[in-house]
Amino acid sequence: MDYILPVLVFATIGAVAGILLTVVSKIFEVKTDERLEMLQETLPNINCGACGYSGCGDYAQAVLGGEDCNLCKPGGENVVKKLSSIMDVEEKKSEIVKAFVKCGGDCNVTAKKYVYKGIQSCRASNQFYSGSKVCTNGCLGFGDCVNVCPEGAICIDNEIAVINPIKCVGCGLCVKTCPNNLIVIRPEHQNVEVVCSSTDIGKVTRAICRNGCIGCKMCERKCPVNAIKVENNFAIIDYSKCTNCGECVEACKFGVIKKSSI
Amino acid sequence: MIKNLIIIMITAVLVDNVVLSQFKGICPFLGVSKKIKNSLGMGLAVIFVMVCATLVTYPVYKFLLIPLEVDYLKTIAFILVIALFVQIVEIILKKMIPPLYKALGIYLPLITTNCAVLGVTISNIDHQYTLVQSLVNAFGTGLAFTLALLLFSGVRSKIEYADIPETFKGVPATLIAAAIVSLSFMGFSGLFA
Amino acid sequence: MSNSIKPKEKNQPSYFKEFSKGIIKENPTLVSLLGMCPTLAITNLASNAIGMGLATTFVLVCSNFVLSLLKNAIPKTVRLPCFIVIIAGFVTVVELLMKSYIPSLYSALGIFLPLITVNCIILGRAEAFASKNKVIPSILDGLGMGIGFTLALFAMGSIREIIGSGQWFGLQVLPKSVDNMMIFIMPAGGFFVLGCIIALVNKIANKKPPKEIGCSGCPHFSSCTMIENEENKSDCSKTAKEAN
Amino acid sequence: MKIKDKVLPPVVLTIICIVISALVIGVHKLTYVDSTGVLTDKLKSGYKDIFGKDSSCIMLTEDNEGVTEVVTYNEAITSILVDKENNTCAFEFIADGYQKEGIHLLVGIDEKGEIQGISFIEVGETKGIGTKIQENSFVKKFLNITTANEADKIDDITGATYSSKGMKDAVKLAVSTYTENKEAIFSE
Repeated sequence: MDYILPVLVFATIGAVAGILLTVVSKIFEVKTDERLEMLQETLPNINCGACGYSGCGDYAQAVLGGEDCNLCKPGGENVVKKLSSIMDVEEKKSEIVKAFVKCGGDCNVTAKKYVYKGIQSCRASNQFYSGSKVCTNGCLGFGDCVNVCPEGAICIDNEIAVINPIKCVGCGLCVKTCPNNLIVIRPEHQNVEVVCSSTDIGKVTRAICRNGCIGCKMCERKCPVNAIKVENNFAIIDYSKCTNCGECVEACKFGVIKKSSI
Repeated sequence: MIKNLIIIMITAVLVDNVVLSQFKGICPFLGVSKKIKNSLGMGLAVIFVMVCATLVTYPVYKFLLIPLEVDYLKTIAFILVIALFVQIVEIILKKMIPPLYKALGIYLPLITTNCAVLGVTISNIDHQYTLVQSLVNAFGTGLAFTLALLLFSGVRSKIEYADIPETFKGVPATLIAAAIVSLSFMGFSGLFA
Repeated sequence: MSNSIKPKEKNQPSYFKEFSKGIIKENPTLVSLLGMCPTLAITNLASNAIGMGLATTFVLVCSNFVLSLLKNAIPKTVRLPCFIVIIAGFVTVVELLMKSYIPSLYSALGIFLPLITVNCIILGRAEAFASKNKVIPSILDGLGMGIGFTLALFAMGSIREIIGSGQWFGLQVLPKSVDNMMIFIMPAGGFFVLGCIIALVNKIANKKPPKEIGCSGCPHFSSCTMIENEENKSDCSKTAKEAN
Repeated sequence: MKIKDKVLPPVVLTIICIVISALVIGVHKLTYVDSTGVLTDKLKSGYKDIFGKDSSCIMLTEDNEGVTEVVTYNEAITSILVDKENNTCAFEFIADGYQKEGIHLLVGIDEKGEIQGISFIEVGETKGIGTKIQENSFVKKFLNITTANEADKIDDITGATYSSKGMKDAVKLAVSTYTENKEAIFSE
């Protein structure tokens, strides 16, 4: 029976390997709290940074260390519920936030300075006399935000970025990518917004874009809680005071202030 | 003796490049060579694993398989020993030097299923090399793998901006570039009579 | 297994779908780019290619079968060694059978027969599929993947043999006046043919590579502030594709 | 749970190793046919290709202590086929070309000591390149040479250096072994 010996030799190799592995993994075991893996699984892992940490991994560590569980904006309700159930901490309400674009200058209301044939990206076209549109701080329309959005909630339609409120999870990646900082993250229920951020004086804005805010201060006078003020030629709403009454929407003759439906 | 070792080294690195003419280790080669930093890390990890794998598999073959005349079981014994070795290194690295584990750790499981590592150990046996010669051959092959990987991450980062037809973007372009480089490596085949 | 295949939660999987996905939709060689080493090395002959494909299919089916049986018997610490020993066992069985019954194919495949153990397809399918599903879907998945692999190898093998040596399965196909291009038998030809076939598959499946622009070649490289989030930019566009 | 997860892994791994190695050794036992010292019909037909249809040959063996052993004078030679009547013999080689043990050939030497012909039993070299050594344009160069350095002067086929080198070494070895122990081969 000369083949019993090789089988025995192989059995010993297997045994030695098994014992070695278990012993080594016992000695060199890195103590990881298994809740960490569960936390990491529940988080959406798009590393958007909306929770203020550099990525989902770091946020999971922080939650393990006691951070509260409702900072993950993209995750929304169920992530908050799961996180707090894992950490068995009572669940805090997390307000839903959405992204809004503060520019209304699409291709039928504003003109182009030149035809841009370079690399199709907002940041690149912004280097050449700040974009191909006549309005220098309007939406450049090349879709950097579209590339970055993990949920695919933004699309470019007639050369302006439009955000689909249902798909948007409020992660804030588009805010960082927009070279003209036109996108703002705001709680969902405050849906009155000034759809322009042009710093040119009234006469110039009037000439280049029909949807532009000329800084006529009509809305400032009409607002019951004077939550709206014109600063460097365009109106800005202070959302801590704003009560969503919509007075300013009617006051604005050019329809620059809009109330978006939820 | 030394001349023989140098010949083995040069054949391993240039004449019979493990990736470009022996076709071993292509999967990690295509996967990792996107960035130079990754490919350097992967290359060093592969050299380390290849040399240590030879150190481990050679005695197993010589003192276990030959006396028992079970030469045909060498594949099982080798791959078991290599997988065991890589897993132990990974566990130790994770505990003792976490930063090094973060840089190289993710490649270690990838290396166990790397055809080049098992290929080296088996070709050492086929060429009936002594221990020293097989160590030199393993080191040379690791070097060849790293050379090919570095060469390729450079080529790949340039390919990204060339305007290639839509369907050829990504892996097809890399493969055709590999064809051209492999053509040039064939020039080395006349190095030794 | 360079890219991770997310396990799909399935209700009652239709068995035919398990089988057919391996052939076209998730063809291991042309779509998920696994098992490159044998694809390039063995395909200078169509008969070799089929031999290698069938050998791999046999090993794939058996190892998927055994692994799906033992999937919860193997503890986590010794998971990889057990998988690999089982696969290596089947490969050696194929090697021995081939050595005694088909010696010509055995000597033609040479060192790539034992290298089937480290073939990325087998361990990839074992890790991603067999260890998470029941026995019958695993077997069918193994069979589908194996046949997909064999078809891809056969296509590669025939193209390289016809162009390279003017023959197909040994029969003279191209007229003698057309002198054959030896380069296709050489390693360089292998890379080239595989590149063209994958490009063709991309064209047919017209899957768009994500629209990314590399930064370091761009004229505004110095002044552009996009560089620091270049890392997560590429990940996001990938996840965006998967999200919608 | 503590002891179980400490003991279970090595046990499972050992069982798997035992089962797999037993399976493989069993298959090996079934399929391994010990062809050393057996005059397979392939060798006979190879011999006939070289020396014509009617030649017959036996394998040179000697039995020490009851075990018939193949006489080869050099372990690179697999076996020697001898035809006592018309003093011809052939050396069987399994040479390493590009592939390990890729070339299985017979080198036939006639009564004058010149190489009568070479017949290939099995060639596993890369198709189209390595297999070129079988073309008679290459084999013709080897015919009726008697000494080793004549074989050395034959230049290799371009692109198939490994294969032609393997074959040339086999021929050189055959010629040199023949000249050394010619008498012993045809003696008993």
